[in-house]
Amino acid sequence: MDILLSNLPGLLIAIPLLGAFITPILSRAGDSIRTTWILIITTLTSLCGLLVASRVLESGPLVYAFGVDALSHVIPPDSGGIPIRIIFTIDPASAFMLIIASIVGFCITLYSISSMEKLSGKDGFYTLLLLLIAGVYGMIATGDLFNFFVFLEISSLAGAALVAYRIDKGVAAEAGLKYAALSTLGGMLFLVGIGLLYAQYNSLNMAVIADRMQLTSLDIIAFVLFFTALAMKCGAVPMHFWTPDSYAMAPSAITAFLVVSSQASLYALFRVCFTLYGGQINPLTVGWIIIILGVLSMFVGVTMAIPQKDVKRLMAYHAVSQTGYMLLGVGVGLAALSSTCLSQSVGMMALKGGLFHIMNHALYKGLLFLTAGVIMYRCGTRNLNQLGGLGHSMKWTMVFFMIGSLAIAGIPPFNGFASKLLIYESTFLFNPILAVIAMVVSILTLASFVKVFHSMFMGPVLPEYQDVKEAPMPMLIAMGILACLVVLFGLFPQQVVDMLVAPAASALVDYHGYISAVLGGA
Amino acid sequence: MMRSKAVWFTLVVLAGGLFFAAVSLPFGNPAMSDMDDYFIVHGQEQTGANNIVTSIVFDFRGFDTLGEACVLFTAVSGVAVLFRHRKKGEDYEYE
Amino acid sequence: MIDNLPFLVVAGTIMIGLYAILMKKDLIKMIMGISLVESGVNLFLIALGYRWDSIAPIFTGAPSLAMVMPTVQALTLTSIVIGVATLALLLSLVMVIYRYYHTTDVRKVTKLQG
Amino acid sequence: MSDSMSKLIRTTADVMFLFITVFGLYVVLHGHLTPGGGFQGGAVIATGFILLIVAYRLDDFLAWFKKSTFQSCETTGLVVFIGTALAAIPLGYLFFMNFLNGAEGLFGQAVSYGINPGVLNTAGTIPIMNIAVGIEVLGGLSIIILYMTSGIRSREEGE
Repeated sequence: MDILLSNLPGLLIAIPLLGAFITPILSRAGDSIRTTWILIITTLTSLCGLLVASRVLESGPLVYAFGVDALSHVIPPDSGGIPIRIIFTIDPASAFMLIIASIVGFCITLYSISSMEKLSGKDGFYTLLLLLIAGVYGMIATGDLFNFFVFLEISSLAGAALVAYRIDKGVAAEAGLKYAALSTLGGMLFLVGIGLLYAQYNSLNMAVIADRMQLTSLDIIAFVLFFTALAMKCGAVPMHFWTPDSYAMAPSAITAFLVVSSQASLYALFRVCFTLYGGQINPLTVGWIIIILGVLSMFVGVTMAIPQKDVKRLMAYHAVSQTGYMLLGVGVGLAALSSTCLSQSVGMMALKGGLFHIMNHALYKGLLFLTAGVIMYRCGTRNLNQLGGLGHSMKWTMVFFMIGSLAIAGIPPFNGFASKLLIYESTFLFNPILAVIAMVVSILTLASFVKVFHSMFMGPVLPEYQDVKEAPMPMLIAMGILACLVVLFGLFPQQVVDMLVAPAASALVDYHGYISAVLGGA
Repeated sequence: MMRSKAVWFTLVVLAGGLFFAAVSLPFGNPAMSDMDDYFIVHGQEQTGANNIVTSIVFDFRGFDTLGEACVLFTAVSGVAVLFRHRKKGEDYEYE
Repeated sequence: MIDNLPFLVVAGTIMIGLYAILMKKDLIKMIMGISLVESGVNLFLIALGYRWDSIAPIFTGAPSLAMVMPTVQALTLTSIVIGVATLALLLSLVMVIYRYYHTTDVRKVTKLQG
Repeated sequence: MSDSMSKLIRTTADVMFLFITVFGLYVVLHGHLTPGGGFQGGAVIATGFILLIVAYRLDDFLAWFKKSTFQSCETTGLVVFIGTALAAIPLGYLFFMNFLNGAEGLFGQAVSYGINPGVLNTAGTIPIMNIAVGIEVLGGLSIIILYMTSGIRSREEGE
């Protein structure tokens, strides 16, 4: 048993990949066998993710090299202290993201078991879903730049194929094409950045490069390339035109996980800014660039969301604006940590707010997209003008939608409030105008979700939705898990911040610890 | 008109960055090469392969190749999903 | 300047590819642009690992022991296969779009707006 | 395609297909000695299949090789690849460890360092992974071409 425990990071990626490889063969043997196989693989993967995260949170960063004969030989004794193999460095920040990916991954697979029953091409769908989950796990856990590029490509291709899954008379294919083209372009820019760093420091491991970094002009070009590539992928404003299309046209379970996949790119952006270019870049300028991106994303996301008439497109624009909150939080954190007048605690509070908002957003946005999926599954349309009076027959979905929309608007008992409060407090101390903008955007979010809630659930029962039934059981369980977590994190935010978010924020800031974990220790 | 000015601006900025990188990178004598020399010296001994590139692809960085085989497998399943025979009425009429 | 000719060719290829992506109005031409950018980046990776008058790092009947840097070639191998896979997916997406829109002109393929 | 090419092209395609396959297998098998490996060899063999698809009508080709054979090719290649990688864990090593190198078993013969003519029975798990990836790329690329040609055909029927 301890063999499995010591090889957990390797199994973390091997299990979903093995599941994806065998799914086409099993699906020839019948639908029920495939469904049980998918459930087994997803539960094993999520369990593995949570186990790795809990071990990292107890005993510090976990370093795992692929292809060595023993755990202690991460750095070969005769290589003069340079790691030559691919190394997974899982520190509390990536453990935090692993928890998000495993929870949301488990819920959407459970949800898609029943939402895909009537559709064709299910074995392709589940193979791509498992590959997408493995890609996101790899992006989060890896400590090697080129390995991150490979997993970025896996999740982009799997995501693009799944966005175009329903084809919908070519419209979904158009959204998939936009997503695939943009992700490939981002991947290529990322690769040029890796080439520039490799030319100077002859290493692909983040810790070694961070250790040898002297910020020459080439490194600044490489930083700009990394920044644009990852900002493209996480749906921030200047390149956000793919987000509404892909989120609206993809099956709802996939949209919920695409949110997590773009948050993995956001995590990679913070990893590049905090660890790879740890003490080198000027935190004030980069902090302000991130803040401007965040404020733009917040504002453009909400203003574009108000006039939408397609439910999922409206929620997609809200996802863009919520990404703005995370960028604002971490940007203020980066800028405040370096400024001498403000105390360190303000910067750490902003960073904790930004990171905590990543988890909260993944949970309540996933919940909202799943409720929109239930409505699409039962009523066959996403157009707000045609929907109405669903509250009478779909009680549970209405409750879940209410929980999700109150959480996204930052209303106290739910988790959105906890992280937004952290961001408001620290941003107000740093620069009051930003805090005011953040609050205004939050109010607009509440306004647009009240409108959506009213037009979908309130009003008389429409004749064509007379016999609409409640969602099937697996969907309700999936949404139930997410809703419980949203409420739980809202009621006990302090414990969650101390246990999960604080170690993640301090691990992100402490790049010396990251470098010594890979080079010094292990 | 605004769009093409922004497009030209990004093109010019990227061109400047790339040409500056092309000029300042020393071609032919890389700045550091300790990891590669380790591969060349110890490649045969640790992996037993004469072709050092293959020993890197399948042993020293074998995990990348697993990821890459998955990329190809993703593309194949993606193409299979796009060209599948769909039942009638599966398409949602996007208005 | 003349020594860095490979890197200048790389910069030129990537710029031509980006020009094709940003300015061309036809989907197929955009995908050609993406493919050009990919081959430019692959050439860039290979050119990074070259050392003057060295041979490929293969010991079977090697004329000399001065060898080129092998890691970059492994990365380029992976990048080429990723390029093939992306190209296959993009082209099949364009085929599906052509089946329903009966055009590949970027200006007409815009049902998703606003 | 919908109509097959002239007799001349079809016969040359038949002859060339054999040589291409043998050359591809050579490139796959000697991956750890000479330039090449799983991906390059698999791509060469896939071009042999694509040559047949182009020369003959798609229905003739599908009569000889069904899509499911290529799909099982691809899946076995992938499962063998991740299987050899996972096999290192029960033996007490970490994921992806080359446990066959120098172990006198299959592909385990010791290698004389420096310049040597190259012995096929060396390099531990690398040849096994080479063959696995060769099969996988062979199946994968052929399936992509098959799906795309069948995609063109159904478009002609004005779906």
